[in-house]
Amino acid sequence: MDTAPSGFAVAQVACPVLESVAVGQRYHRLVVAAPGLAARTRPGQFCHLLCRDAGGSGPFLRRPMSVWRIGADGTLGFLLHVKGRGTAALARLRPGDALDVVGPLGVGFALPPTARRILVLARGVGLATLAPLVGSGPQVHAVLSARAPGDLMADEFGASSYDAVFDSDGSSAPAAVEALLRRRFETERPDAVFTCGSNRLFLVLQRLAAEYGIPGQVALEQQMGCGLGMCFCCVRDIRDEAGHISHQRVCREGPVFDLQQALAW
Amino acid sequence: MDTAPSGFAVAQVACPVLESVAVGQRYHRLVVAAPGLAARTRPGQFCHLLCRDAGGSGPFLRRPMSVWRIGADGTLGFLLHVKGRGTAALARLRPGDALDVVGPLGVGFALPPTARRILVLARGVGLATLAPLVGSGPQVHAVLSARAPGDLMADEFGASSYDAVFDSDGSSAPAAVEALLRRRFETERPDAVFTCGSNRLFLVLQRLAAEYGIPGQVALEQQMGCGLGMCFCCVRDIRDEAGHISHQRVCREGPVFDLQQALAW
Amino acid sequence: MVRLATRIGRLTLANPVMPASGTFGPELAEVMDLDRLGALVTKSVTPEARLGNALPRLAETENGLLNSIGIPGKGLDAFVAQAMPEWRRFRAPLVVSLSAPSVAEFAHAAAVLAATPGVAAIEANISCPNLEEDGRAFAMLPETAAAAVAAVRAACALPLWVKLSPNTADIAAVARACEAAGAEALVVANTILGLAIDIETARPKLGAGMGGLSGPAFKPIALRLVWQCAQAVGIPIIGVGGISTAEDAVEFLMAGASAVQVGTASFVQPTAMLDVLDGLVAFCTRRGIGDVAQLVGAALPRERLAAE
Amino acid sequence: MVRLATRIGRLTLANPVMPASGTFGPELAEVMDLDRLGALVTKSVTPEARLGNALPRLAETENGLLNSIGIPGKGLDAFVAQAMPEWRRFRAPLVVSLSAPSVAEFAHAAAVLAATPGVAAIEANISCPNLEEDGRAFAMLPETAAAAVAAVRAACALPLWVKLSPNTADIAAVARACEAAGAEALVVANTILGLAIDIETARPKLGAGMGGLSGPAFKPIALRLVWQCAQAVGIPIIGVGGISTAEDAVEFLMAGASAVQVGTASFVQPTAMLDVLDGLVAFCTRRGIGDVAQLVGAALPRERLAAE
Ligand SMILES: Cc1cc2nc3c(=O)[nH]c(=O)nc-3n(C[C@H](O)[C@H](O)[C@H](O)COP(=O)(O)OP(=O)(O)OC[C@H]3O[C@@H](n4cnc5c(N)ncnc54)[C@H](O)[C@@H]3O)c2cc1C
Ligand SMILES: Cc1cc2nc3c(=O)[nH]c(=O)nc-3n(C[C@H](O)[C@H](O)[C@H](O)COP(=O)(O)OP(=O)(O)OC[C@H]3O[C@@H](n4cnc5c(N)ncnc54)[C@H](O)[C@@H]3O)c2cc1C
Ligand SMILES: Cc1cc2nc3c(=O)[nH]c(=O)nc-3n(C[C@H](O)[C@H](O)[C@H](O)COP(=O)(O)O)c2cc1C
Ligand SMILES: Cc1cc2nc3c(=O)[nH]c(=O)nc-3n(C[C@H](O)[C@H](O)[C@H](O)COP(=O)(O)O)c2cc1C
Ligand code: FES
Ligand code: FES
Repeated sequence: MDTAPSGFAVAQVACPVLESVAVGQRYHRLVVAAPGLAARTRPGQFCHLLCRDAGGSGPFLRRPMSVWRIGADGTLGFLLHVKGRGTAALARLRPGDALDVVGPLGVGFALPPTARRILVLARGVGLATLAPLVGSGPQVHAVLSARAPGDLMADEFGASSYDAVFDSDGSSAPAAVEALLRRRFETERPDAVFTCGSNRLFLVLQRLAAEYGIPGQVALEQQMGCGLGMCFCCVRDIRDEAGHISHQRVCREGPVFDLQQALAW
Repeated sequence: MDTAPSGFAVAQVACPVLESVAVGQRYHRLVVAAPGLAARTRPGQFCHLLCRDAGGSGPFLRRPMSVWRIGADGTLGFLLHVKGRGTAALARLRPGDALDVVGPLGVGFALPPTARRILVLARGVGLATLAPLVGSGPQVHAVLSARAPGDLMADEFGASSYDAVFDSDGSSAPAAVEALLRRRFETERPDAVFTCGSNRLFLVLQRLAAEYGIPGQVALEQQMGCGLGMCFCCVRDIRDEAGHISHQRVCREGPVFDLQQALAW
Repeated sequence: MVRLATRIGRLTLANPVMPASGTFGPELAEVMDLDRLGALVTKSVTPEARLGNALPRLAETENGLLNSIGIPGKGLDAFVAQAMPEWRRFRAPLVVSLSAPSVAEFAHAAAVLAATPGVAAIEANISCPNLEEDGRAFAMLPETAAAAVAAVRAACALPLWVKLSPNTADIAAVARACEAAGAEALVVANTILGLAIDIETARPKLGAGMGGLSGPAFKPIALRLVWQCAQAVGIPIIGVGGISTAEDAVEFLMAGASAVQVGTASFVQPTAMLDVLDGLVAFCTRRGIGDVAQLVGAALPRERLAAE
Repeated sequence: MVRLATRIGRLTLANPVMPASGTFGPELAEVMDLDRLGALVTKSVTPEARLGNALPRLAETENGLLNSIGIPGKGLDAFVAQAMPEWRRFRAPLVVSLSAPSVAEFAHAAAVLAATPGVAAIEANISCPNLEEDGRAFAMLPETAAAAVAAVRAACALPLWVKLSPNTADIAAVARACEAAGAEALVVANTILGLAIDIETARPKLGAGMGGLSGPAFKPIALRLVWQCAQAVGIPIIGVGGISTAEDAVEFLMAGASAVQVGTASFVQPTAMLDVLDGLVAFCTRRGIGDVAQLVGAALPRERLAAE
């Protein structure tokens, strides 16, 4: 456990697993004890996880995972979509096993200091990245998009005020979400908007936020090697204020970028 | 479990581990359920074991291991010196885990049909290879050599009649063992002799058996790749009747060789 | 039903899965049905009897294996007299891997094999040291590779496969030279040179010092070599290097191999070749692929495919 | 007390452990104390700004990593103006890895670095494509390697290390050519070309197609290259390829390397370099070795040692 202050901003810590539970059909919840890390982690940051089960099996590289819960009790939570070899190894961890965590990493969300009301638009497990905004100060309204009601994970998100949209009934189609967002922007205009998890929804939100003049941010994903800014594997196209497009590292300049500066992926 | 007859002399079988117990400081006992294999295995044969613990960790290649127990109840036993990465992985197996076994392999002991009394000379875990001779027909007298009394494993060997010699009191020195063997050859001359586990004791026995005209065999060890005779990694120098020395495969022509034909290693 | 028959030059194999030379023998018939294989490939045969290299001959690395066996064997005449009768028990075409220390000996040995009933093809293992060139492997340079291949070609009319080495700067050039010299197929590739040291004794782990790396660790390199050769020549390629699952085999087919050989994997899973074959059928079935040949070269750059 | 100081040509390093180019940056100072390293090695700098290769740029293999990053960067002038001030914060000697598409550009860039305060040595990364030679890497042939090295040597007086490529037929010949052309040390080796294919899409897993293999899977090959170079040249060798533990580093030292670089391992264990360093001290202590230099070349064939 990382109780000793190391003097370094980023630590590699073997964290005892406290909870490891399947969520629905495709997701998994991991909670570990990591007091030092938890104290330093800000919403939107991520950790780089060594995906080795108790027997040491797992892929070669680490996997980036947003911090989904930053517990006041010194715990860190991750919510994962069990997708490939790495996340499958994570899902095999059991309470008492150790999870090797490097973090906290990247640049988290920046709430405008005056923001009293924010809107978050999350697709699927993208809500894990946005969840720490709940309780960070402003009042949060969420629009949660999922394949079907069984995949929603509204409890995992934790906001009391949300709209849910689904592929199964067509309500998650970009046009439908646009209509929904317009209604909210007209009636309860947020001071800032945040999104994660869907390129299509990002594009809708980017356009509407520009139209309404609402500042916003998006959390991007990209395959990572080092997670520390050294390998240039994780770049995305980002447009600066002058309109110049350059590669920015998701692990270092991101994962959170200005909503208008990020490009579709 | 390999209950179905495959039609092939050698099978690869995932065998449930029944027993996995440390023996003293450096040894380990593994018993697995393998009815088909057990029925086909002869004393002196070996199996090629995939050394992966329950989490899948272990070295790349299999490891050869003599069959130490051939249970009438369809079990196979292995007795191992926990030495390196492979044997350490085997020692981590727990009852209920599966052990992937390829066998039975190699040429086992050939007892002269008229043998009524045999002598076996074993050093250390070499007794595992010789143990199935106990109960194979003739009366067995053993000379067991070990570092110290705590390493002897006389129970694991199972013969009621034995002499024990130790490094700790000097009784295992070649000259002392030679004297002991001479006494037995004079008083209770065996019809055949067998040895495994020590080059020095092999040389003593080879010389004495030649002198007394007693036939014998030695079980050799050598690093293995395939265990099946295909890779020529496991060769040892063997002299044929005509005195011509050639490489023979321990996995195929052996592991048991004629005592006089084998060369020191 | 998935069509598995595979053409390698003049030979049609029942399926594209076969053993890699030196990792296979008739002994495997004790574990599985060898008649299910697309071909059988012998351990390399040399003109003269050889003892092989100093022991130890194998060392494990991370997910790989170093070997310096050194082609021990009783020599060509003993092979023809003693081993061939045993090989003739099996149904699949027999490919004899041939290795020799000089161009002339390659030619002579090829002529002997041409006169031996039951040999379906020669696989010229030109990764061995060329004693006329300071012990460098024939396969290291296009010229020396071509010389060995041309000699075998001239000496016999059997289907001729040539096994290339990764220990070269430009595999495509070697591949083209072999094609031009008469190779009907390329086997890509032999092991790549590696080393492991026992730090307690400060000696190489292999008796011979360096050895050839094979197994999963080697796979990305072998796959790249196949991909480069497939873009360089028109003759079929047989992919080999680290294949232990059907997925591995599909990668090699997609990289341009028409068939695959399985080597080291058989040491760990004796039935690996059948697992690969069964898995290949399952993959094609799942993906609605009716003929395994459809996979061949599927991942090659489009330009190449368009040009064909 | 174990003596760790290591001479590499004109430079004396506090210890023999440093990062491998392209797998390291000042960012690592957030995780560990960079002043404990024997040297710092920058990502390769190119004369011109470059975007780098198509994504994805990494693919995992069995115990290895394929990369096709493509040396993205802002170019030499920006490096001198923006990156150098940041590097000067650290105590260990700074080795700037330099890559260029032609001999002339190698020379020009070397002259610029010679005029830049704070550069302790140049590591010429000659594994990059030579645009004057059809895109083949300089390091593929002795002649082209020597031309690049000689140009850098003539253009600047800085200590000059040269990083070799495994993608050559005869590393010893390349090593000798570089030594003759003025290299003061050889860094052995860069990644070896590999490929991985996504069998669901039938496309290479890397955006650029092929990539360089690094990590534990590559270790036996890199170790062999070091061993071959150590027997070919008299200048010091810096071993790199798959080192992730102190035991790995000891193998490289025993194979003839005077120092080691750690690359991919830092992705998995950010403090890998310090773990290697601490482990090296522990190994020497346990074995009663007072100077890490005693390990260097300990496993080389005796003839070689006797001749020295
Ligand atoms: C900053 C950041 C935060 C993330 N947070 C979460 C989260 O909270 N919950 C969650 O479920 N997932 C999250 N992801 C995605 C998660 O990293 C991938 O799903 C995971 O790496 C897949 O690994 P795998 O081995 O299971 O899958 P595989 O598909 O086998 O992975 C193969 C390779 O692709 C990479 N990869 C695959 N999908 C992604 C992806 N979406 N993003 C980046 N790399 C990918 C893997 O890292 C690996 O290198 C996040 C990604 C980033 C970059
Ligand atoms: C036919 C045969 C029967 C055997 N029966 C037994 C037995 O009943 N009980 C027992 O404890 N041991 C037995 N051994 C020895 C056993 O195979 C080795 O101790 C074991 O392979 C060590 O593996 P490791 O990974 O633990 O050790 P490591 O030392 O890490 O192994 C490194 C390499 O050396 C090989 N190796 C190391 N020691 C030996 C050895 N003595 N013989 C052959 N290869 C070796 C390993 O297989 C491996 O390839 C037998 C060996 C043979 C050939
Ligand atoms: C133990 C061993 C012996 C080998 N002997 C030969 C040989 O005699 N002739 C040959 O052409 N290749 C030989 N090879 C190379 C293999 O045929 C094959 O090219 C290589 O091992 C890569 O395939 P793999 O990774 O599937 O093993 C040998 C390989 C091993 C591991
Ligand atoms: C992501 C990545 C980027 C690299 N970039 C460079 C580079 O810019 N210049 C260079 O000389 N080598 C580069 N290399 C090669 C490494 O420096 C090193 O030679 C190689 O990775 C083998 O060492 P390793 O197995 O310890 O990683 C790179 C390697 C990786 C994995
Ligand atoms: S993951 Fe290495 S730079 Fe971002
Ligand atoms: S272990 Fe392969 S021939 Fe004996």
